[in-house]
Amino acid sequence: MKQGLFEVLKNKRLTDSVYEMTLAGDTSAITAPGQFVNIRLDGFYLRRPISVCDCEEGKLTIVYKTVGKGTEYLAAAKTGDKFDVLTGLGNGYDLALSGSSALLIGGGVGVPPLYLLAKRLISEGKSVKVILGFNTASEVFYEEEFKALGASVTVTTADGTKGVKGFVTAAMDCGCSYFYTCGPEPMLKAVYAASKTSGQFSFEERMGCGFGACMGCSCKTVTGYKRICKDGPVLRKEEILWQE
Amino acid sequence: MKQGLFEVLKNKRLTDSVYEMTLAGDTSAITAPGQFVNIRLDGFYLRRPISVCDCEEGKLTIVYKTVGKGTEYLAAAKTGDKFDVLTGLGNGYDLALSGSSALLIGGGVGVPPLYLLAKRLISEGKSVKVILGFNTASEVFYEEEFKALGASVTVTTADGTKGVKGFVTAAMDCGCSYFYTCGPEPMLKAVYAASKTSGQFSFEERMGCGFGACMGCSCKTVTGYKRICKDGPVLRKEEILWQE
Amino acid sequence: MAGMKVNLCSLELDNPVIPASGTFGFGYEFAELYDINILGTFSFKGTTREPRFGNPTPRIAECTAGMINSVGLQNPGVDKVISEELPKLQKVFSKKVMANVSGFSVEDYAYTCEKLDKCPQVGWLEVNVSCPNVHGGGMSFGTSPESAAEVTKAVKQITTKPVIIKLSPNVTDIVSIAKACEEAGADGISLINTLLGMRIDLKTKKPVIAIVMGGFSGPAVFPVALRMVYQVSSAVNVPVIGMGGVSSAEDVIEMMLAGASAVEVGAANLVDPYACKNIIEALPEAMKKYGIDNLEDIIGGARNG
Amino acid sequence: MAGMKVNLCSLELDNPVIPASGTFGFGYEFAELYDINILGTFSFKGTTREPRFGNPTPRIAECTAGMINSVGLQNPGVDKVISEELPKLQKVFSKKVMANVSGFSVEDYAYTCEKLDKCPQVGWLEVNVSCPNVHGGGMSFGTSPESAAEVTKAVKQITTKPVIIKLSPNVTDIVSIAKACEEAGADGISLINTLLGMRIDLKTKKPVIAIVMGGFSGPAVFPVALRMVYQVSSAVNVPVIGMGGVSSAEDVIEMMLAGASAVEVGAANLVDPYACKNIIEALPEAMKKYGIDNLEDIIGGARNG
Ligand SMILES: Cc1cc2nc3c(=O)[nH]c(=O)nc-3n(C[C@H](O)[C@H](O)[C@H](O)COP(=O)(O)OP(=O)(O)OC[C@H]3O[C@@H](n4cnc5c(N)ncnc54)[C@H](O)[C@@H]3O)c2cc1C
Ligand SMILES: Cc1cc2nc3c(=O)[nH]c(=O)nc-3n(C[C@H](O)[C@H](O)[C@H](O)COP(=O)(O)OP(=O)(O)OC[C@H]3O[C@@H](n4cnc5c(N)ncnc54)[C@H](O)[C@@H]3O)c2cc1C
Ligand SMILES: Cc1cc2nc3c(=O)[nH]c(=O)nc-3n(C[C@H](O)[C@H](O)[C@H](O)COP(=O)(O)O)c2cc1C
Ligand SMILES: Cc1cc2nc3c(=O)[nH]c(=O)nc-3n(C[C@H](O)[C@H](O)[C@H](O)COP(=O)(O)O)c2cc1C
Ligand code: FES
Ligand code: FES
Repeated sequence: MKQGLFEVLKNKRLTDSVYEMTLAGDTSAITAPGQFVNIRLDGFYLRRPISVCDCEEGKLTIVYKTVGKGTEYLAAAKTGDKFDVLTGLGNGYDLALSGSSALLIGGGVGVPPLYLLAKRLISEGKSVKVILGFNTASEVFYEEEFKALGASVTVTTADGTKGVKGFVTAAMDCGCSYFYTCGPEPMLKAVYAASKTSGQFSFEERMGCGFGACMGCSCKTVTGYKRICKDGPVLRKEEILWQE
Repeated sequence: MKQGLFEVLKNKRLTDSVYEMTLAGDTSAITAPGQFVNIRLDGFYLRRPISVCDCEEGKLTIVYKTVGKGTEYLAAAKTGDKFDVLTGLGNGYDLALSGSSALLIGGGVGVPPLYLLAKRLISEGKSVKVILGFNTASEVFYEEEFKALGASVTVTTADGTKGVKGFVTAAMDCGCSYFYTCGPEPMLKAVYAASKTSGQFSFEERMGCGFGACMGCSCKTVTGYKRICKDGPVLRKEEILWQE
Repeated sequence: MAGMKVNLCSLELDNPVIPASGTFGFGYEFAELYDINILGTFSFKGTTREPRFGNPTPRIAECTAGMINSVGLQNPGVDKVISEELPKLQKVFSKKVMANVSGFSVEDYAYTCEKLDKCPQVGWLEVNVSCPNVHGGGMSFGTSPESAAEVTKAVKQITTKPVIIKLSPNVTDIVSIAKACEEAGADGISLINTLLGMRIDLKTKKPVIAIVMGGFSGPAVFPVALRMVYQVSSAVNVPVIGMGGVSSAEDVIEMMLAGASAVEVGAANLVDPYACKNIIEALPEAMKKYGIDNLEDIIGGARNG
Repeated sequence: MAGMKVNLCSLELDNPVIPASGTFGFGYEFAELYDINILGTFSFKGTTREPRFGNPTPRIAECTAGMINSVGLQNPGVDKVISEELPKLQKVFSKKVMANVSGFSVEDYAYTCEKLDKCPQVGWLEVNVSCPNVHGGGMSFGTSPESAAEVTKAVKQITTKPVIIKLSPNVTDIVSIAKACEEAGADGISLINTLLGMRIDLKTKKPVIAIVMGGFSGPAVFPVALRMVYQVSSAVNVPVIGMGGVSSAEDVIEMMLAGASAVEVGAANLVDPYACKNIIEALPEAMKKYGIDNLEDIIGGARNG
């Protein structure tokens, strides 16, 4: 983990409520796709956790949806604005387990962390298939970006306005050796139920600190209690214990 | 009283810790010298009351000293910054009672409201003498500004580094028909004791609202309870009841 | 604004927004700025049997997201309130007003309420039991179920108007106090009054407030207020008026979801004299955003299920 | 930093800054960021007899200038704390640590404290009496002078280490509880624990926190905490540790002027992992600004005169 000041290079609207922000700063603590950053916003007490979507030396990209006052504040940021950001949070996805062909399944703003994951897997010479699930055509983002990496992309929309009609599970049968997923909890549960291979899931939880100090984000797993922020957000399929 | 958005035109340092800020906005509610404005600052719960130092249509000048976090925040304001300001607060000085020659006695940041007062009295053809009291030479401000209005100015400094050595009372014997004063409470008490004519005093008190709603700033006077923010800040000599 | 109407002890309010006692004077300062008839109603400055100057100044201290006041119930006394303030108010406010009453003995409360009961302008009596009981060792009436109930009973005996008991949050068990008031006949419960707080001036190294401590309110206290509104409204059958840090239409909705039938706005009026007007005007949009057709439908909504 | 040393129950601290229990884990997360030996000491995560997972999530809600947590004392249990956490801690922290202990019966407290008493790393026992008493109807031990005193006595019997009782602010009369603890042998009083608070999510219309209510802390509670520190330190002769919203060197000074001999920093660590380091580094400058040579000299300074 590192604390650093990041400067907004770009804050671009991708869809009605989804924005892509590029930030300049020290990214040396970011070691794996699926990790997240925790952003301090003026006037808000708690930081906002957002997944790393892309990252290179000195440059970080996040993609976020406006769902409340904090993300609305982020959306109003302009080039040159500065944010206090904690980087290198969470375990991230383990690429070593992927085998030769990985299926990446993202729903809504669960899509962003899969971008850096796809990039890394492809750079390791692995074949990557991506399912991007949205409610409707106007909400789709990053389809072209994934294609540009060399991934094979399937878009699903719940209302059928684009790509395959239905949920991500409608497109999951692809013969991959392993999967990685991120998205809303109902989607994760459906993927869990539909999956035939092993895989990794990224979870969300309301966080106090985001770096393992407060026990605000704990969950029970097969291998004991885990903090989503530090021992997660990524859990292996075999570890997961669904609640209630 | 009016609420309005004011834009900073200028924020100039006058001495080590005293600043002059010019603001553009609707000044129509400001009716008398000695009134004050109440400024909302981002991140501070209560507004900050500051006297009107000068005022013309659409333009307001305040002079303030940095004594805490709020005034430090003000000092950091830049041209173009905007503040939510309540204007037209307080009764202000009553010019009608001045007679032909008025003595204006200001101490430290009690000086600013006397500037607009001097301007108005002079424009009414009255003779104006001004005593400006400070601790030391480096703290003196607005001497030239008062002279430019046509007032006769005496500066006093406690340490004698400029003008008359001593407190404002050392220079009070001037044969004027009436006086107006503003400054720290010990100075006001000294002026009260030394004064031979009638006059008006401007008081400070910690304020909740600044416009008469909360009773946070009440004081006892000969004529009953008064709210410094609404029935004051200016009290006539005859009304004053010193506490403890 | 049909969807904003709420019922408060059998009287209908056009909307649930009520300026809180002590932060709205007798309404005139605000009537200069906007037509205060847009308010649900308002609770006037805490009134006592005798005139009171209140505490020495400084009476105000700033806090993070709030303020402390130690005004100490400055008011002209019930007789002048009736003979001077209410007639003046009549000219700018045509709705029923909420009379906020304080006292230092049970007799004080009954005396003051009996006089205000006779004023046709008064719609509700809001009885503030946060004051020290001078005959009961100085602890506030609101800190024990027994003394709170005693005040309630005394006031209920002399009035036919709805009696709303306003509780202090500085207690271990707010629910038992609210229930005692309900059993004693209270028609409603108002909460919270201010939390006891303090600040020290680092420059003088002395308390900012002349009498050392004072009442802390503003957005900082909202989570405590919301919790107490939730607890009390879950435990009593009379309406609860929620307050404590309310500053936006969203806060009003949150208070109502917690169980408030109406919502008072205090300190916010002091830092923004248009606060209540802005909240009322923002409510329809906020209701739409959160899919609310009628505010009355959401009262206590966070409880179900 | 000679001027920053303070004495806490006969043990000297290099400075009065102590990360508060539950916000600093067992120190490792922070030791990765800075040398935690710069701290006065720290209070480790509330430890109980048995391991505890704590409450279901969500356990965190944001508030204006603060947060609510309902972690529910998640900890590996006293045996694992001793066998695993303390040895690990030894590697990064060479000072005495403050052991924060919770329990659900008097026996729990005594059992856990007895075990921790034997650890040479432990300098003080900070006994958190905010937990519900499962044998006493579920009200927290900290809500009555009797039950708080009972816990104090039981713990004092089995330890020679200084026993600091940590009080809940959710009470009518904090002073009587603190005095009862002092009479029962407490060597110090820590306050405040969190205020009971609540938030509701307007989108789901349900409480944010899974168990509905939780502990509210952060800058918003500072004036309440300061008031209680002032009241309690004026009434007892043992040292008081002040906490609640402390986030800056100025806050530390204000707490000490109110009567705190040392100051804990809680939620601030979560939003800024360097909070305590920054506070300690800012103290000399702040002391200079306010003309303070020795922090010990200002303890309770707001009281005199
Ligand atoms: C590990 C992790 C990675 C995330 N990555 C992304 C991402 O890449 N893109 C994206 O759009 N969103 C992401 N989220 C969700 C994002 O954190 C929330 O949408 C955001 O915090 C909402 O803030 P707000 O102020 O707009 O909403 P509000 O509802 O006003 O926030 C109130 C409080 O609730 C918290 N909160 C609200 N929703 C969530 C949530 N879903 N998860 C955790 N805390 C929440 C906020 O952080 C804040 O403390 C991620 C969450 C986690 C835990
Ligand atoms: C009617 C009136 C006119 C004033 N005119 C001027 C002026 O022209 N120039 C000038 O420099 N100062 C003036 N002051 C004083 C000015 O309001 C304070 O210096 C300022 O509020 C300090 O704010 P702060 O945040 O820097 O200090 P802090 O000490 O951090 O402020 C904390 C709180 O105390 C209040 N406070 C602190 N000092 C005073 C004070 N002396 N009077 C009232 N409230 C105070 C603040 O408003 C705030 O609520 C005037 C005060 C009043 C009441
Ligand atoms: C300056 C001031 C004066 C107050 N006077 C009274 C009063 O006379 N009677 C009363 O019942 N409550 C009084 N209160 C308490 C408020 O009515 C309200 O209960 C409390 O401030 C919480 O609301 P808020 O957080 O919105 O301010 C006063 C509050 C303030 C800030
Ligand atoms: C996430 C969290 C967990 C806490 N856990 C404990 C605990 O285990 N034991 C305890 O005595 N206090 C616990 N507390 C209370 C703090 O130690 C402290 O008393 C309180 O938060 C007030 O300080 P603050 O406003 O600086 O946070 C916890 C607080 C937080 C925020
Ligand atoms: S959010 Fe604090 S431990 Fe995970
Ligand atoms: S400050 Fe509110 S009445 Fe004067």
